[in-house]
Amino acid sequence: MDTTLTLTVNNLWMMISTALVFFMHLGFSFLEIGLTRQKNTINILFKNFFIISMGLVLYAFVGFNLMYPASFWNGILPDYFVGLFGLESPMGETGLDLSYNEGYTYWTDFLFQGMFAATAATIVSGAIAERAKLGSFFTFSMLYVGIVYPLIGSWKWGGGFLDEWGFYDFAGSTLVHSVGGWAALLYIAKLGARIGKFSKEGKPRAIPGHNIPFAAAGVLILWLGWFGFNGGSVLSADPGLTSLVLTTTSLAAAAGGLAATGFVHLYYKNFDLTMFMNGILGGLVSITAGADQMSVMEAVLVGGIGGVIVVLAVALLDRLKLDDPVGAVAVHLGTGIWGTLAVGIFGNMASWDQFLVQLIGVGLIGLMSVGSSWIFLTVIQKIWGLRVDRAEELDGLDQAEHGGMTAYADFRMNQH
Amino acid sequence: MDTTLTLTVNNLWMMISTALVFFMHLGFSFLEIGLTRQKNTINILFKNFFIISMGLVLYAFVGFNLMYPASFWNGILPDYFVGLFGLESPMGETGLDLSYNEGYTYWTDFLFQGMFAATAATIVSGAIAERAKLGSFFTFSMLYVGIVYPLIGSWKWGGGFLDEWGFYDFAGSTLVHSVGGWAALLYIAKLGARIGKFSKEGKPRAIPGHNIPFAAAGVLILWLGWFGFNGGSVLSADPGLTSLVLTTTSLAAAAGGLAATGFVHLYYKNFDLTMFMNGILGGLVSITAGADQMSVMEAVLVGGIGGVIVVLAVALLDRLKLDDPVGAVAVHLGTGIWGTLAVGIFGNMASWDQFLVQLIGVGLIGLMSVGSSWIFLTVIQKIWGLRVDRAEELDGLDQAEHGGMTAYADFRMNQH
Amino acid sequence: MDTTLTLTVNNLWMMISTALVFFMHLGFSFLEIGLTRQKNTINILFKNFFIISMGLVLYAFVGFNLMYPASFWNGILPDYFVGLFGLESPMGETGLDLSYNEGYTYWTDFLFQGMFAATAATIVSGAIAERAKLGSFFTFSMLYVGIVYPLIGSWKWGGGFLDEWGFYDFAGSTLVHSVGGWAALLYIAKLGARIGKFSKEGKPRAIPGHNIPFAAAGVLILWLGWFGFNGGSVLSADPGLTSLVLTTTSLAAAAGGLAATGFVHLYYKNFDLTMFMNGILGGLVSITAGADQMSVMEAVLVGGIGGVIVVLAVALLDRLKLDDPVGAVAVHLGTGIWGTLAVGIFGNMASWDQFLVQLIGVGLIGLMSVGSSWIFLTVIQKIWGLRVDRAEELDGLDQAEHGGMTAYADFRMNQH
Amino acid sequence: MKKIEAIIRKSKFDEVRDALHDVNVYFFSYWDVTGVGHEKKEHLYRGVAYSSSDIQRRFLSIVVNDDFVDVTVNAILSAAKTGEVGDGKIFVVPVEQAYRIRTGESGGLTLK
Amino acid sequence: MKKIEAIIRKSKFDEVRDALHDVNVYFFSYWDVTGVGHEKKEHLYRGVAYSSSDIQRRFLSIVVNDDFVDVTVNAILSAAKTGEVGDGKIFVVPVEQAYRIRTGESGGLTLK
Amino acid sequence: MKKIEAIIRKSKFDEVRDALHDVNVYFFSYWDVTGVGHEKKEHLYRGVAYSSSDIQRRFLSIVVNDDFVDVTVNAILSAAKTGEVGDGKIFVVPVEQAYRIRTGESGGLTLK
Ligand SMILES: Nc1ncnc2c1ncn2[C@@H]1O[C@H](COP(=O)(O)OP(=O)(O)O)[C@@H](O)[C@H]1O
Ligand SMILES: Nc1ncnc2c1ncn2[C@@H]1O[C@H](COP(=O)(O)OP(=O)(O)O)[C@@H](O)[C@H]1O
Ligand SMILES: Nc1ncnc2c1ncn2[C@@H]1O[C@H](COP(=O)(O)OP(=O)(O)O)[C@@H](O)[C@H]1O
Repeated sequence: MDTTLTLTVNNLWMMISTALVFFMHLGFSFLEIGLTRQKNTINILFKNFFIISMGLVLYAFVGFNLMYPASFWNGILPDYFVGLFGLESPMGETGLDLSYNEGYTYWTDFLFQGMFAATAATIVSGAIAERAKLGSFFTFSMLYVGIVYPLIGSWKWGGGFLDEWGFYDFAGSTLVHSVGGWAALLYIAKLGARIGKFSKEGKPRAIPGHNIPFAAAGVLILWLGWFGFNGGSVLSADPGLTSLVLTTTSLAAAAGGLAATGFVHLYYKNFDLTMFMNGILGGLVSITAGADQMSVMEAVLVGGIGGVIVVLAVALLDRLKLDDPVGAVAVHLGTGIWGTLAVGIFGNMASWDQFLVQLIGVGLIGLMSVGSSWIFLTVIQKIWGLRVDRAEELDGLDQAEHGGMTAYADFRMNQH
Repeated sequence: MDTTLTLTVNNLWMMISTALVFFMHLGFSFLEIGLTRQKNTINILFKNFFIISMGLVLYAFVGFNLMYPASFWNGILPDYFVGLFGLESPMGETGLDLSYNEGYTYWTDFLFQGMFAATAATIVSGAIAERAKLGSFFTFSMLYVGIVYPLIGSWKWGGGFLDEWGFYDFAGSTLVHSVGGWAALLYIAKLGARIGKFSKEGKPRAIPGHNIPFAAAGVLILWLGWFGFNGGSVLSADPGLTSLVLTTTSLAAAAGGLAATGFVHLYYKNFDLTMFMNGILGGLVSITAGADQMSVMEAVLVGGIGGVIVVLAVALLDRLKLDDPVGAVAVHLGTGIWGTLAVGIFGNMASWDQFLVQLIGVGLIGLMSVGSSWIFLTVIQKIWGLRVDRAEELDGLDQAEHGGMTAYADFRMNQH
Repeated sequence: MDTTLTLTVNNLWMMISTALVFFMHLGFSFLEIGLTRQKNTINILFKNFFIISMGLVLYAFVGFNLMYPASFWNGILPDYFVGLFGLESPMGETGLDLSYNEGYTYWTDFLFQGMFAATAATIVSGAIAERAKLGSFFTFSMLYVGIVYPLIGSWKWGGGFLDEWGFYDFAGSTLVHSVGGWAALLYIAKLGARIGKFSKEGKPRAIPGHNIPFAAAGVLILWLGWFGFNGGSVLSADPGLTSLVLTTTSLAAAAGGLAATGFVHLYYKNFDLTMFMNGILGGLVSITAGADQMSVMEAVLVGGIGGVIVVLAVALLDRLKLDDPVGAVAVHLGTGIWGTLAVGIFGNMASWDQFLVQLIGVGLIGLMSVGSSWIFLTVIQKIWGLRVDRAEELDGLDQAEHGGMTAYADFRMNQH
Repeated sequence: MKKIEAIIRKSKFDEVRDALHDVNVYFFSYWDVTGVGHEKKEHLYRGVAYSSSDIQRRFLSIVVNDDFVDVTVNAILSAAKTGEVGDGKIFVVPVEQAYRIRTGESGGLTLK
Repeated sequence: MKKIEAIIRKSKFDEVRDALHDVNVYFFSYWDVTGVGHEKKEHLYRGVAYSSSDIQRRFLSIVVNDDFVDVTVNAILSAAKTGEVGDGKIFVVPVEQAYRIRTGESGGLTLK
Repeated sequence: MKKIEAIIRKSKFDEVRDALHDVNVYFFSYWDVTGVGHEKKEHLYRGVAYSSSDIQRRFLSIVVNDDFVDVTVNAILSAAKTGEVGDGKIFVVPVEQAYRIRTGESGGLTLK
């Protein structure tokens, strides 16, 4: 094979995947503003813009080297963690000979991984919407994306101990989605529910999202983005593997949506679009850990079960009085765990041993995520507090933190 | 040439095209909700989500093998139709050697075709918006996408009798768009017009769409999607052919929009954005049958004529008291037929003989589409009815079928 | 290397880039309608649809050959300008052998360049929104895109005198963005500010945009589009160069947004989303001239400075009583100039000589843009006038020019 | 002069307007309000069911001369009725004076 | 009968509604208005700072029998109060007649 | 006390507000309504032309003391006038009582 051309083609696919993963940030933005109230729209968009921007810069100067270290110190902490930070530029003589493996160049690698890193923080952002202090969240997410995410990533994708043990997580059901999901869970537990989310008797109340078309567009954009998220995680343009991955991904998404809808329909005799949407996302997250290991039928099963899990998880959170406006915990944590375990149950790798390794991986990463989140959040809460004032929350965060900018200046709104 | 690399590159282009065709579903969704009333928004989105999800799953288990059969039984019915259904997985020993021709892998083929299949049903969905019963439509579209679409597809793309006769339909002006358009036409004829669409004297009245920016975004997204729809239909990354196809496609779209606008301007002294939008779509559908056969000038002509046809077709439907809120019949059927015939008039294949074959193809496929639609709809109407109650229609379908979920909870709306 | 395959791969990347640049038109549309008032939404969308459509057709029949002439007459006017117009079709015997260099085919070249051309006109369209006469603007933009843009382009990209002098503008900070920006500046100077933009005492007043989520989506879509705008300007899929360019582009965007936000925060103690958005765009335009010449650190610097420049430029325009609703002049002209000069200050080409050449290029192109705009606008103003009536402006342009079509028929609006 | 304030179902608006036309009432203003009353509507959002007595209604404000009050009220009463809970209310409020801005004239003539 | 028009802060609406329920006022209509008054709000948009006295408020229209006026007014007065400038106003307007569309009946009974 | 209800063109709102300021009327509430009247507007949508007498207007509700009625009405009359059909109407309605929620006080003083 022609190695230059091979590199070119593989790199091309990786760049396209990078672009698609970048585009997921529009998907997340649309989903999050769509499922919340208009009075917090500017605030949510600002968070998303900050995360993608700061996430990339941070990953350039800290995260990337932390996650893909030259070697490990005692097998857990990458030695860069105790060494040098910063993006090295392995430029050749011409300053532009940047390729460093057969699959893609150094730059492609950085950018692809950087887009992933920002994703983890965005997951948190959705769950805490409509009441979290902006500055505190920024501090948290910089610590989390700057340190915890790459550290955990290094355990597996960086060649650390989980990788050696045989833990498998193809594109990050656990390494990206659960890592974000755990932080989201802890954050909303510490924050408390939005005013009005639970009645005095503790019964959950609906706070309908203000723009369902945006939310729906967000879901379709995320689905598209997953073509890159999973497709790019093949790390080459290998025709068989990439196309299998796209097929399992899409079928899992479809199955997740249908299963969630069907399940809800059984209970409520009602076609619930928001559950269809969450079901699709659940299907996508579920298949992410094993997208290259499943057959068509298995993908449909894994995705479909994921869809049902999302519905149950949403109900469970309501019962626990945890308030997650966009269902981020249900989707990313709930089915992130499921998808990772599913690698041990379905597909080519299925075996009891594999299942155990998956379980251990899920557990250890969960511990690390929860532990570090707990420490960060506790400290931040002490210093600045996590939550805005009651009056600010009632007024909407756009008023207090964004100079009264309104998302829809010419529209007459209901406020609640 | 390096065959592995060739496969890789071709397959890569096909996967990108697949992603773009998938993205068209966001375009359709935006277009459809934008041109209808807010009280039916959830319902329309739900339909679109269902179609893409169910369409893919169905195509995996039924449609794909039906459309691309190993052989034909009496030349019309593919023998799988009387044989085995279900997606076979030609996995090699490693379970992952999935390539099966030079252009793309088995999985890419399936996914690309699956996205097309869902498109046909989506076309119907737009035309019947705001009054059709959800369950009845689902039943219809499952039958249509599951059986009729692949059956007709097999006649040409599956190597059936139309293919042998020399019928040409590059990317599906007829096989996809007209097939959807015919069903849409029959469906709206059986459904009847929305309450208020025609005055007591039978004069058409305007029911303005509620979110024109969404509709406009939908059109641009569809145009983008057509890069994949037509570009991918080359079935390889052949540089000359693919880039020619993209050029003719874009120029036809531009010409269609300009022609429709100019034509409307002559009559009404008015710049009508919705007609510009429909003109673009008309240009795109028109060029779809012969995108690889036209020169630049011919593409501009074919597209421009398509744009004018759309305007005329919209007026014609109004006169026939057929109510198509989004112009789906005008766009997909009207210019679908035109584009298919245009292959016999303009471009490399133009000839009297070719024109006749095109005409026969259009006619036979029209017969099959209309016939099967008629049967399905008549039966479904008998069993469940096609249309919601008058009160439900006035209230909006979001109220009755979707638990009163509102698309824009925080906005103050006019209802009509 | 396998030449056919090399062509195929390079061409593939160029086609994808073309699609992404096309998609930028949705980004511009969203940005422009989002930052203006609802009563002019249809008008703005119509302008955008017209520009992309007419731009492509015009570029096919005039612009392309003007910009990339076979040779030059006296080194400034391409000889096609005095010779033949129209898109030649270098079809081979088969009618389809269209490749004409190693990087891409004739058609890809045309389409990629055509999408760029339309961009320049769209920049103008944003600045003049909410008060410009539609017909006059169309006339202006046809002249500008048809003649001025390709003529200036020919000086550098067409191999003209600026190219010979060593002027560098990788993807068009000056050739596309400033060329659009200068015209925008002149146009708004001649048009005057919107009614109500400045108080009687001349103090600027806020006219808030009506749909910030659209504007935010526009920015993210533009960022995505820049993957193609800059990435495609490599003119091949060279793995090192393309991935470096994507990296510098994204980091400059991120840095621009963060810098603009930080800078505004210092003054107003406020998180201003619209400035974050403009900062991102400023970062993107800044890096466009030297995206292939910068290291990571330099990209962050160039982008960050660009972000600050945007904020200052917006304030400066307000002081000069120039009214640019979407910040097009600040973004495209302000940072377009900065980015072009930055090639002489940062990166591989940095040198005093280079800086001077850049300065000369910026100056000459500025002169040409301003001069030709001035002539066109003066003549058009004489014949038709540039601005709508006061009553039409107060009513909104959708009423007067688009038959009273409203963008959001079902929503209750505030008008102002 | 009296002001007639009618709160009706949105879906009945077209019929009410036609009925008003039939009795020569061509001028009025209306806007959408939320009505709190007997009627309840069931909703479901992400698995949480809730019922709400906040229903979208249309509010008509019609100023008429005294001799038109009964005919206007009756027109609305019959056109807006479905017989189901939630049909709405009509209130009659005294008005002391009316002006037409275009001409500056005042009194009952301005209502024609 | 009297019509009580109350202009309150949106953020106080839930409390006001609960207070009205507590005094057995279950029926009313409301909509959102812009209030111009003492209160001012600071805004910033693309570097231009401006203050506006246009504040979003909620307008409640409640028709009650005469003996309910005081209790209704007092319920609103206490529930809508924050003590800050901008709490809003209550106006009492005479109403001459009321009709229930569903039944056609008129008079004070229709307000129950 | 009187309530002045003015229905004006939206495009005249800024002028009316300024005119009210000039006569020391600083407090009022407004919202957007649809006006049905003499004026008609032509529309075109996807090839279907239609004319509508439903025009967007702005509704101002201003409660003033009796001695302010004339000056307020006159201010609106002159500022809102274009002379074209569709300039709108002003109605004067009696008000029996007014309360300021912030302080609980009632009577004419609350309108200052
Ligand atoms: N006392 C009132 N004051 C103001 N609006 C009222 C009053 N009573 C009823 N309404 C309005 O009338 C609507 C219909 O009233 P409802 O009690 O639901 O039905 P019905 O009149 O058939 O008993 C309510 O939603 C509300 O908007
Ligand atoms: N005379 C009036 N007529 C109509 N509405 C009024 C009047 N005075 C006040 N309002 C309404 O009450 C709101 C609160 O009034 P404001 O003067 O801001 O506070 P406060 O009542 O505490 O002095 C205003 O925004 C306006 O909507
Ligand atoms: N009797 C009325 N009751 C309520 N609103 C009215 C009445 N008459 C007119 N209006 C309002 O005034 C607006 C202007 O009235 P119109 O008849 O169009 O013009 P003009 O007052 O110049 O004759 C109408 O659109 C409507 O909102």
